[in-house]
Amino acid sequence: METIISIKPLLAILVSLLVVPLLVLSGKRPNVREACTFLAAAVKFLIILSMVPVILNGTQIVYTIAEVIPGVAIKLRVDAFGMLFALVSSSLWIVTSAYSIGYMRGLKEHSQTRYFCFFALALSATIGVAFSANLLTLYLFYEMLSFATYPLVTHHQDREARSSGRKYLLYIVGTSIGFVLPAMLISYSLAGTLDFSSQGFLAGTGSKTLISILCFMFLFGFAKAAIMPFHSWLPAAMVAPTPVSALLHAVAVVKVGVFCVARVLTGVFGTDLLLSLNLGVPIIYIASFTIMAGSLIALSQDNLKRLLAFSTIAQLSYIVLGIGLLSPKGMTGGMLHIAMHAFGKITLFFCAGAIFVATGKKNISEMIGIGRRMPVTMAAFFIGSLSIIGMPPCGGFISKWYLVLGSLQAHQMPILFVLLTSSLLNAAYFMPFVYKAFFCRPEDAMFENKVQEAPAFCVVPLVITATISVILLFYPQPFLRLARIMVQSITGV
Amino acid sequence: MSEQYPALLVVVPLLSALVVSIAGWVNKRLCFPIAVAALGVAAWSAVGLLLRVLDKGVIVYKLGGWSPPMGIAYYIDYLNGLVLPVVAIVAFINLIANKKAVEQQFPDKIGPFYTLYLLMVTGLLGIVVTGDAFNLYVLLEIAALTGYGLLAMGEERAPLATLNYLYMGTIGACFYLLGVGYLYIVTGSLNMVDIARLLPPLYQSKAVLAAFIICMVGVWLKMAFFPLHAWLPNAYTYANSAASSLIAPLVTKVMIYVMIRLILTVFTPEFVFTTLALSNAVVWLAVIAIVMGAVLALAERNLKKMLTYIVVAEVGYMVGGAWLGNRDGMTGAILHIVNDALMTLCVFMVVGNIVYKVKGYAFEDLKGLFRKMPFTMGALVIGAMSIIGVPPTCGFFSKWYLIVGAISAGHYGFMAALIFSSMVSVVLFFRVFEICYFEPFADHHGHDNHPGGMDEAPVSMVVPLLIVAVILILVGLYTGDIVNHVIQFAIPETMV
Amino acid sequence: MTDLISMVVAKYNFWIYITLMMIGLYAIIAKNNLVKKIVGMNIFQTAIILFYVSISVKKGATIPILEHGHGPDAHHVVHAADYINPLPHVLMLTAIVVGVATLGVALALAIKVYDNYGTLEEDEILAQIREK
Amino acid sequence: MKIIGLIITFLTGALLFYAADDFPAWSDPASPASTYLSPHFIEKTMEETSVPNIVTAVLADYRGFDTMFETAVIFSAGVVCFFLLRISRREEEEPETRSYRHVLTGVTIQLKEGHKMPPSADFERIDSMWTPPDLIIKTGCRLMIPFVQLFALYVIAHGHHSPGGGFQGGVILGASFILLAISHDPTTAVRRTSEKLIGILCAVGVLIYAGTGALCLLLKLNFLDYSALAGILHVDPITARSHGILIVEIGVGIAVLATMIWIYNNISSAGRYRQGL
Repeated sequence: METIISIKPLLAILVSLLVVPLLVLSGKRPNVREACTFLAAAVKFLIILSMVPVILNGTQIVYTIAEVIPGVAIKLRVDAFGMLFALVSSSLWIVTSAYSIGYMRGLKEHSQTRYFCFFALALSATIGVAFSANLLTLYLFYEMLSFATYPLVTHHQDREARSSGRKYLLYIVGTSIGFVLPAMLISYSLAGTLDFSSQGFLAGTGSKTLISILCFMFLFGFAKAAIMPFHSWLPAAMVAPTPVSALLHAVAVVKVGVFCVARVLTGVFGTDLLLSLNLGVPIIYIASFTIMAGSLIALSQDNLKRLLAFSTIAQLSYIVLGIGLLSPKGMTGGMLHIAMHAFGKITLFFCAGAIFVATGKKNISEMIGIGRRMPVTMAAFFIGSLSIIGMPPCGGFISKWYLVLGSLQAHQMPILFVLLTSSLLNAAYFMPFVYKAFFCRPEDAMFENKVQEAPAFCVVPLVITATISVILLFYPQPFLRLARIMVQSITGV
Repeated sequence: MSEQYPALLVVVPLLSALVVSIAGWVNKRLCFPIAVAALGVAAWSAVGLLLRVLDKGVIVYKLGGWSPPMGIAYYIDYLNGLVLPVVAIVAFINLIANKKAVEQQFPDKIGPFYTLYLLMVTGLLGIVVTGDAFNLYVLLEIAALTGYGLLAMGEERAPLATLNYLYMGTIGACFYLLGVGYLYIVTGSLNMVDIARLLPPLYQSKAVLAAFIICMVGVWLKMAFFPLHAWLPNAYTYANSAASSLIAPLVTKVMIYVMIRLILTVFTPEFVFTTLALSNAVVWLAVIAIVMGAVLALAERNLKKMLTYIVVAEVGYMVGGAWLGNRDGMTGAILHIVNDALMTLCVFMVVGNIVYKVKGYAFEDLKGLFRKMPFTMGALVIGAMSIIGVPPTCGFFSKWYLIVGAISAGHYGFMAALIFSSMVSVVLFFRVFEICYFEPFADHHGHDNHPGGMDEAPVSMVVPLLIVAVILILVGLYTGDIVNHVIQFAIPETMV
Repeated sequence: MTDLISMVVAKYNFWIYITLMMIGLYAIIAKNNLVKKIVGMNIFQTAIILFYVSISVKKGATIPILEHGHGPDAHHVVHAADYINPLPHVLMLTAIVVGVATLGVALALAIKVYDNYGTLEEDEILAQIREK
Repeated sequence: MKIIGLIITFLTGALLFYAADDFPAWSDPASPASTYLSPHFIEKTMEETSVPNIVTAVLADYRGFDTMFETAVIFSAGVVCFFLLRISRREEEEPETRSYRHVLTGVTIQLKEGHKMPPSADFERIDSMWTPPDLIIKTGCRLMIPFVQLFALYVIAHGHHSPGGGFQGGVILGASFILLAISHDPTTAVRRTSEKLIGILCAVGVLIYAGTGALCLLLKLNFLDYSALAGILHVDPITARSHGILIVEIGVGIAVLATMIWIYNNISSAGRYRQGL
């Protein structure tokens, strides 16, 4: 594998870190502040974009920040998988920044400066995770993300926010310190290194039992992946302002969780080791259980954001499932699903936020007939939900297709059934809402028959993401190619 | 002049203490600049010494020109070469940061305060630099006596708490003295290196065993190692903030240094870990110390007292790490001396700032502090992250070595205790953050309804604090260098 | 039995100091009155001083001050066996001073405690603290 | 607590008894302590330092560094006592009644409710606790004090040749002032030796010691290497050591003297410096 040394990945991380002082200084002038955020988001995206061609050539970019422990450095490495994830989250940050302006100003939220600062910090951490070259760096940015998002989750500073914040920390920090940290240190003691490599570094170092225990410590330790039973922080975190839920709890934070799981399974254990110990099977069954349970619980939700949260829990496990299948197609599907689900789910959250800004409503039962009042928003919602269900003409179809192929390749027939059922369940919780939004009887409609959308800053972003969702079906590059390069480097196929 | 650094290091603070004492009677305004200059020189010499050690290896300085074991000698090797700058810099930063607090609390006694402060630093530096077992006792008593004086000036309960500390501290120091006497009676020498040379044939002697146990118990008393910790929380809590933020970071850490020095240099690891079968028991004691420290901290509704229990738990970290008996554990313990000194300084300085502004440190006094004192609280967050052990703050890396040491020693109880204490620290600090952040609660969200703007401590207090916070991260990032260039050589090669 | 007796006799200095030290230690831990604790502390320190000084004794030797140090008879050969070991004396001079200094500080603290609570009995002070 | 105390005490005792088994017998000339370092001190002191009192030589020269800190210990004890106890006039509450004494006749008068007496040479202000000192004790002590002080100076000066030295002499000297304070009253003693003077003397004493050491350092030898003083004192390096010891002993004497008085004043009057204790 060719590597080149470049400071670009560090710059990509630092951009949003360095903008924080600017945001604080310009706190009194919101327009300047928002301009800074935009600028940072754009610069970050451009830096990441400039690395794409190199990565597509199959090269990797590395940069060592500091050698902190013999054999373990704080080190960045950009490979295809990391690039895929970084591309998704940095591009969505631009969109979300615009949406944040519309949402936060629309609701006249307090402490907006703090909000934008921690948002920028969270994005730094996310890109850091994507570009981590070893477990220590990964852990560093993972924890940074946990703590940077705490003020965002508890933005409202009321009692509800406090209890949600407690739950958030309990699950996320508790598992990372309780499981990941010891697992990481045991791995270090076993192997003497923590650098991710395409075939892992744990092979042949410990007993079968120890490796299996480590595997599950990592799997559950990254609680941001919301694998049951460590999922309940995610619905609780929905007290946050909607842009936070949209970018962080549909894209950045939760995807960091599954990204870490995927990274550890492929880069620390390696597919061969997992296959030889037959660890893929329990992983896919745990994931399947989470998919089914999450979808079922989502069915019974009335609060739109909670519904989306449970849907997210289920969808995240698709990714874990894809990796756990350990077959080339399945892994491609899992990685692709990071991108596909991101664009779909963020659209849905944007819609939920736009509805809240425009009408102040949070519950589905109060939104009958909303399609007539906010047709653009609800159309986008429809597209987003199609993407989540995995139906054409949306990107979600491709990733699900690969997952199906992957489960066939891995000879896991029961998984086919899981995928099919869950798609039906997805349809079951989205479609009635969309149907009622547009096609309810006029006397049931709760809104006047007059188009009144949320502010343009809210609507434009969600139209953009919905459009991208559709485009991704027809043009899934570069995500598909990135995923393929990564899978090829892991499995050689 | 650079070959005189070892003398300057100790003598300059001592001389300046005397000058400050005189200046206190003549012109009070002179005290602070003299103290700053003196500690500046001390810090400079300490750093200079470290660089010289890195360059040329162990430095021996013969006081009075008498070569050891006849006279007293200073040995500066990689171990104390690392600890010295930490002590000097912590004392220096804390001195500058607390100028206003001292003026606020002791307007009439500025002279004596700085005199005691400088003498205390002299004592601590001397303990670290000396290579003579008895000289260490004298310096121990200087540091202790001045410490009692500084700690007793505080709230109403401070004198009683300090008196209890004095009883325990005196027993501890006397035990150490007794242990030195036992070593003297069997070897005839007081020089640490010389004792180490004479001891090997005597490893089976009961007197050496007793000397070791007595010395250890004495040192443990002084460092508040569980279950001998009872004096510490009250003594540190009720003291004035300038004193507690000097003493809390340094005294326990310096005593840990003494313990490690005794293990590594005087009694040698072969004796401690091979001849004696005590290490497992001590590590379990450390486990209890960590767990009890964490649990007792949970029970407190008072920021400063909570932090003192964290100090007790941290002592458990270092004792446990040192007694694991392997290289990683010892590395972790030595590294944690540095890191813990810095992070304890950080959090206690935060308390100092809070006390300066709010005049209290109970949990209910902390409401709304994130808004009022954002910089101070920012530093608290970084300090807390370090205590919890979040990378890239330095606390993470020493914890890393400690846990790796525990794993390679097969002592999973110690590993579990460290992780448990990390988790409890999360709870401890986020409980504080919640109060500072949420209360007074917003009634309904959506509007800016928080009254009161910023009311930050003076710049002279905040800037040093922020410097410490940045140092916490920098030390974390340079852990690799510290371990590779310094600590690695501080541990004898015989230890694996 | 005779072994034991001869051992006791041969090392009686240690038995005395250990006993004294135990008395002091017990007083520090168990006594209720703060000044009694201080007294215990002093007994404890004195025991150690006794221990050190007893190390220095040598049979048939005198105090370590050279006779005829200066003057006409000055240049005679000094035999180490004639004088007792000076080093413990030096050390204990230091320890005595430290003991005095500690005593002073302890008494000062006791005075402050008495100013605050009006008593030196530890249980009464603790009762007062608990009432608050 | 009593039982815990007993257990701890007996455990410690048992350990020490156990260890004593391996000790050399009492007054054994062949014990390591007597054969390792002490012969060097005994046999070489005269050649190396020219001081016949070996204890003094070891104290102030071989282990002079210990002794410097020992002086610093006593100095810090003085500062601590002052720091903890001294109550400045400002902080002290004004008593309800003020007492004055006619210097010549000894008649005392009291003024109530904050009335003051105009400053005059005939009357001096006294504390309410003032009691007239006993004549016999007063006179007896007055006779004794000069001799005590003279002896103290002898002890300091003759430390090279006989038991004695800075500490012992300083303590005796300090005791003479304490005797004055006891036999008269603290104010009388403080009038002779003002608090400021004592405070400065304390520091100066230690400063003489540490300064001598630092002077050696400035003269390009190690700290406290008195042979560096040979050039200044115009003697050979060995005699310079002997002289250096004398200088530091004087410093010690001053420091101990002043600190004894300082500690006594603060502790006996609980920092108020009142009369009649």
